[in-house]
Amino acid sequence: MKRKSKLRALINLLAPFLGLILVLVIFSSIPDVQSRFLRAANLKSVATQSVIVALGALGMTLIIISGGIDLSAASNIALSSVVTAYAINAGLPPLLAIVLGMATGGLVGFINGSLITGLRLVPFIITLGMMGIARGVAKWMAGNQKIDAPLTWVNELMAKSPQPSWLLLAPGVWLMIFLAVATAVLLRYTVFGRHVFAIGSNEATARLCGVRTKRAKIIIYSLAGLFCGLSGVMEFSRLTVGDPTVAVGLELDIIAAVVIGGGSLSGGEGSILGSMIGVFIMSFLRNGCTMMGWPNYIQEIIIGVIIVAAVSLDQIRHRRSA
Amino acid sequence: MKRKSKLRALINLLAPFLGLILVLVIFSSIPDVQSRFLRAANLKSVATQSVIVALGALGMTLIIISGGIDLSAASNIALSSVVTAYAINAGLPPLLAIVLGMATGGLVGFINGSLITGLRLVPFIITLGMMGIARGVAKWMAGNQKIDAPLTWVNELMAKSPQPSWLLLAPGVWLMIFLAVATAVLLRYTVFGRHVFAIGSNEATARLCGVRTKRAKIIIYSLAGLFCGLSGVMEFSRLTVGDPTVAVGLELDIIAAVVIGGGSLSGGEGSILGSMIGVFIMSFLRNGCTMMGWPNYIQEIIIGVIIVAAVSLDQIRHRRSA
Amino acid sequence: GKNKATPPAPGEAKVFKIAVIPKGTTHEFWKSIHAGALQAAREQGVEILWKGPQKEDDRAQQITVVEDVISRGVAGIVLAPLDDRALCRPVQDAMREKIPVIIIDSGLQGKDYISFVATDNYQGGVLAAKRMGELLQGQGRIFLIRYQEGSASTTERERGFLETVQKEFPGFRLLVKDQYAGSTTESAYQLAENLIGRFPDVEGIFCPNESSTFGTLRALQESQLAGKVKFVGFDSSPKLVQALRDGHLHGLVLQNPVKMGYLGVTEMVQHLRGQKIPELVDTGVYLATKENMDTAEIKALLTPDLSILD
Amino acid sequence: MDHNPADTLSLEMRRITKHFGATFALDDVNFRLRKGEVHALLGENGAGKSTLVKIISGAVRPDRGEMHLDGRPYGPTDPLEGRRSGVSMIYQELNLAPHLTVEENIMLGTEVHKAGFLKRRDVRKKVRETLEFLHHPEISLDIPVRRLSVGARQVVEISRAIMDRATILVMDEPTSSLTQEDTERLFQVIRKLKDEGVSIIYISHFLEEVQAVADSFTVLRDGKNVGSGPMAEAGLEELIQLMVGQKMRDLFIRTERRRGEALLSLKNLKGKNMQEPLSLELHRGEILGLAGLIGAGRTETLRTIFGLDPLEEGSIEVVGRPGLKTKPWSRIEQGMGLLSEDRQGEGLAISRSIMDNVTLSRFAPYKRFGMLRVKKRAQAVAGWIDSLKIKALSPAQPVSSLSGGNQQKVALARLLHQEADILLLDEPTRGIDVMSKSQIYEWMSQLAAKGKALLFVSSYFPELLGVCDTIAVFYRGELVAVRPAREWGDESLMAASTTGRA
Ligand SMILES: Nc1ncnc2c1ncn2[C@@H]1O[C@H](COP(=O)(O)OP(=O)(O)OP(=O)(O)O)[C@@H](O)[C@H]1O
Ligand SMILES: Nc1ncnc2c1ncn2[C@@H]1O[C@H](COP(=O)(O)OP(=O)(O)OP(=O)(O)O)[C@@H](O)[C@H]1O
Ligand SMILES: [Mg+2]
Ligand SMILES: [Mg+2]
Repeated sequence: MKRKSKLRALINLLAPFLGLILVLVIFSSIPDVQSRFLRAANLKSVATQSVIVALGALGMTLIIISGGIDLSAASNIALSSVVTAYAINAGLPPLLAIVLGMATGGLVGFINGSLITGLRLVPFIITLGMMGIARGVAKWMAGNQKIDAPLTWVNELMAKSPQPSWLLLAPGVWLMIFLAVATAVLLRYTVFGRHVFAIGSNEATARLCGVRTKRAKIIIYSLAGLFCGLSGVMEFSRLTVGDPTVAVGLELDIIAAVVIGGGSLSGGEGSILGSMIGVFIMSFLRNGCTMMGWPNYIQEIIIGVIIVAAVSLDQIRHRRSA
Repeated sequence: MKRKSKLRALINLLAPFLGLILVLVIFSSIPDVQSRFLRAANLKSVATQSVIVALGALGMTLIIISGGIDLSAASNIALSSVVTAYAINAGLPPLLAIVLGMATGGLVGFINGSLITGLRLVPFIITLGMMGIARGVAKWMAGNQKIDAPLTWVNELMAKSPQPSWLLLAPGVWLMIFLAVATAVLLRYTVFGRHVFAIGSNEATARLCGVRTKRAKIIIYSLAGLFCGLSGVMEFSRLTVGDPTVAVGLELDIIAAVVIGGGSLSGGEGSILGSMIGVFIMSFLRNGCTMMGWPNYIQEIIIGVIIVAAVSLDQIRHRRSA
Repeated sequence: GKNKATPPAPGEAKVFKIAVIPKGTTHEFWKSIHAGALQAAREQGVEILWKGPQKEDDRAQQITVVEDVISRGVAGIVLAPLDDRALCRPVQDAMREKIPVIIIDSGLQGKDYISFVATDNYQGGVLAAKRMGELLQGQGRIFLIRYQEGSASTTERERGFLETVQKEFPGFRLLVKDQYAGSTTESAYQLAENLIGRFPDVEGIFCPNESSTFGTLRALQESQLAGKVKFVGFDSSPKLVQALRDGHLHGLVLQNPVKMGYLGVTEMVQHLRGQKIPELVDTGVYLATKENMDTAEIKALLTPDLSILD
Repeated sequence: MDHNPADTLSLEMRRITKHFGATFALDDVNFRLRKGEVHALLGENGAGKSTLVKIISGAVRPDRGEMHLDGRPYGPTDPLEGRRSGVSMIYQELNLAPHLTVEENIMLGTEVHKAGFLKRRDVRKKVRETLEFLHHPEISLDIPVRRLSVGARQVVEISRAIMDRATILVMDEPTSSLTQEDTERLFQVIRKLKDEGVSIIYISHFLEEVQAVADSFTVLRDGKNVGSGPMAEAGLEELIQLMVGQKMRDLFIRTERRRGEALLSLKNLKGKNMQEPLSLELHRGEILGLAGLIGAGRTETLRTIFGLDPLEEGSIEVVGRPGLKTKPWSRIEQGMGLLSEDRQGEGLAISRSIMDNVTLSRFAPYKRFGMLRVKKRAQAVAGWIDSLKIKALSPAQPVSSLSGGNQQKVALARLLHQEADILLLDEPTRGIDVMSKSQIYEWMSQLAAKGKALLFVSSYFPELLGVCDTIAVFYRGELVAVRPAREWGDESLMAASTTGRA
């Protein structure tokens, strides 16, 4: 009896990871890449590659749980990376440049939130508009080019082999982990987090129960904007240039990660753990396919199939447990 | 009294066009392009440019009203255009090639619908998967290249100056108009149309009232797939080659057109007229901005701003009348 | 990665695996590079791993591909960098892992690679400008339709074109020089259509790559202006060759992608076998016109033999 | 006014006006609430009761008029302000976040926290105590509210309101899904709160309830205050006269009918959510009532019959009409129809028009060559609006803009329009005013006389006793007794449904 329940506890613990495990198992069992796929060096590089989408997904999770959507996330990342590069290029101290980059992201998010609550338009429209605006401003600032900024310690944030080597992972990865935990705590253990769920589940109810829905939404979008800003900083750190055309279409990857991780576009559902798993499912899929050297079209097909499979698996489990 | 009510009737009639009128007025009043913007030749070319998105938007309107979403629309267009080119290249009669292209689109839609109802997964995930799969298959079929097909009458479908010149507009434009009217009638004056709205408004209610929701959804996605297929044929007609990389990201334009036109992503709301207006708002915006010779980044910013403005305007009107 | 520490001695039976990383995989240009690389691989008895970023022209994803290829372990990397700066670090990483890198097509800052095999893109733009000057006798209203923001090789071509026009042909009036066609044929088509609607009296157009050239060509054909407007494009595809023959295109600046791919791999193998290789190879730019298109040299560039890929 | 001048006013509303488009929901209404009283707000469906109380809570802002709370001017701009000022409210359309758990819903907006971090331990204890106090300890704190039955949801909503420690507690039809037993409990709570000095506004269409619990009343008719006074002095007749402007007729009108052959036969039926298998027969010309407490399993039985829940064992036979599948569409083809107890969640597509909702389950009369005859449909629906006295501007009005009772009437109209032979009615009179109720009973009776079969679930025993031919009692998921209605009485029904012994 006891052993059985322990086993069940283990299964329950692993359950959300099912899709991810599926992907890992597939690639670890292909003889061709087996030996290299699960190596520390590869895991490190997948982790680093995931930081940008993961940071975006943290904010997007908040937004999607609250019943919204942010199409401007990718443009915001590009804009923030350009601002950071611009600032460093202008000779500002790197730390200030980072702050400016994040602030830009936060500002875009704040504007999103204010317009959504102020004009009472659906988030889809506002952030669609902002998607063009932020991208346009980024290109403008950068003069339609990329900005080559001198190398500083900012570029070390996403170095696969971090400088003090005891760090093991790039500082950006640690930051991502820290922020993921912090956001998860925010969502689960604070009043604000609970309000985010309530707004997404039934906004009218939240309002009638005295939740300040407008304020909460502005905070949600601003927070998400800050995350995008940080993601932009990381993008700059990785690219070493400020590129206004970077991350085109990345908003879909970010949203997909959240949805794969159980977020519902109609609000009220989602989790940080899930979204992070979603991010890593996609990263490992791409990584594995590249390692296999499969042509891109095969890769696209396989990723499509596995996304559906992974989420189906998760769904079946959910239905079982319900 | 009477005159007043006539005026009001006129206003009511024009009301849905407010956003579009705003865009037209803006560009027609800029001295620089004024004279050319509203010319027949320009209107013709805007109409032709809009066909591809418009056809996609017809199907997307059905899907969005029913509470779904189709991220695979653009990939489906690319795949269908490749299939058409492939068939013509293989020496099949053009008509058969068109049928094959449309059938491909319909098949993709059918698979979408069947998986959504069969696996009971959210449309976002299924069509996200299908987005990759269809794109991958298109590239595969085309061998990672454009397929050069010999010129046939299919390429006349999207000719800006159509062959029997009394046609005035390209046959594709007429087809678009005809299908838009047909779909609007389908939505408004048939039982199926009422079911689409009911499913989107409250699926549980629809089921309770004897609507065969699964079957209806499969039909909806298949129809939308057929529209994408036709859109792919038009894309081929326009480009004269089958290009597997065409229309990347177009799904967002299509969805945006529907949402700008009043479609609600949570289902139950939307109209064909609205979606078509959404399509033309975007086309005229792009057309006008290019004519002005503004740099692209300014265009992006302005388009973003006007999308928000146009929809706000519409929203205010709605709130007034409510 | 300690396994590939020293290059094996020449003549050793070991089969190298060499990664060739293009900027994208779905254009004729990259297929030609692929064909050249494959040709070289056959001749040299090595294997190649052909892998581009999943999204065409996405530099962040190209970095990812380089990193993944390093993780996988290969003997060498032949890379067409999407960015002369952003790809520096992954290339450094590769060199640190003792994986040599050869850069093809577009430049890379720094000196962390062993050789650079490319077209002089600026020169390509110059060639186009000169052709335009010749076609219009240095007088007239022209468009420069740009490709995409931030694309280095096309920016160079645009710069070459622009500077030559300004320096040598003061009689030209540039009606448009800041409009970007975007990455797809369709977007180029729409842009060109709208521009022609605005300036129907245009006399000459230059486009800096295949997709923008083809999109613009379609717009010209649709507006019944093909052949009337002097049109110079860049790179080749069957439809463009046809247009050249029909007189719809008046010049096509060509690179030699097959050679680029071929040399990239050949040099890599030579390096791995311990031979010395040149640091810089210019594969040349050529101008194809209706008149010279049937000469053997130009014909081979216009319609490269890709049968090896099948 | 003839009230005791010594009583202090808790809330005073003066000349309140509110209109929605062309509808005047409230027209120059005055309303006074004294401290520590239970004040009943009465009126027909659509009279403006909910609108009035929503103005008090801050959910709706009046066009005109002023309010004083404890003598101070009061004009909440949002519900938060109302709640902060001590006004707490149970909304008619249950006001819960479906994804949140019971505990989270109850504490929503008043979370106890330290520096923003939730402090859950003490809170959980208090929440559990409140549920126990309402005699519903079985409701788990940790399941999402969407998994609860409608009755249980109402209990959750009541818990939230009484935990609030408000000075004014507004209850908009709190008992519409409650059983007599639970209603009694609620009255105990109300009396206790009253003793603590809380003023309570109580809206209900159950006039006996109102007479039992309220101290005074106000009647609204068509958005106007048509009378107020102490409850003790008002008779039932008088209240109804005020509400509808005419004399009350008999509540239960029975039409002569004869029980015919069996039409629906359930053998050892057990659905996915049901606990015990059951067998039952429903005859032509019969109204079969199902009585029981919250969660007794009546709703699940209906859902299983109709194919909304999967059938696990046993059989469902519609005599003479074999069905293709156990799916709702197939049941409808067999001549069955269901009215859901959850009108917002399942019964109605509330964003669609009245017209769409009414005709959704039967389009046949309006089809010609595959096209809908729009005019004919609108006319037909206008007819239904008239005969059910639905307060609406036009058939094209969205259902979401109707008052709760009128929404329920739309749901009912849909089922009547469907012309089903077997009607499965789950709490069909929820939120419907007295006059309309009697009209509905009359219809049910007529339908039965025409040879249709009705399965009537209700938690309101008088209507079961007044309308049904046979009554079956459920107790904890089990069918415990089926007897002709005349063999049941109020007490025996209550005893059977609370103890399971009959
Ligand atoms: N949001 C709205 N939009 C339009 N009309 C509305 C809206 N809310 C209420 N109404 C109208 O106002 C009137 C009063 O509605 P209210 O909900 O106050 O009635 P009620 O007395 O509570 O009725 P019931 O007993 O049915 O609950 C109704 O005619 C209703 O249609
Ligand atoms: N979807 C559901 N998931 C889980 N439990 C449910 C669900 N629906 C109802 N229940 C539970 O099943 C039990 C039976 O509920 P049911 O709705 O059949 O009772 P009922 O007799 O109709 O009472 P009432 O509707 O008045 O609450 C209840 O305890 C309820 O909480
Ligand atoms: Mg009400
Ligand atoms: Mg029930």
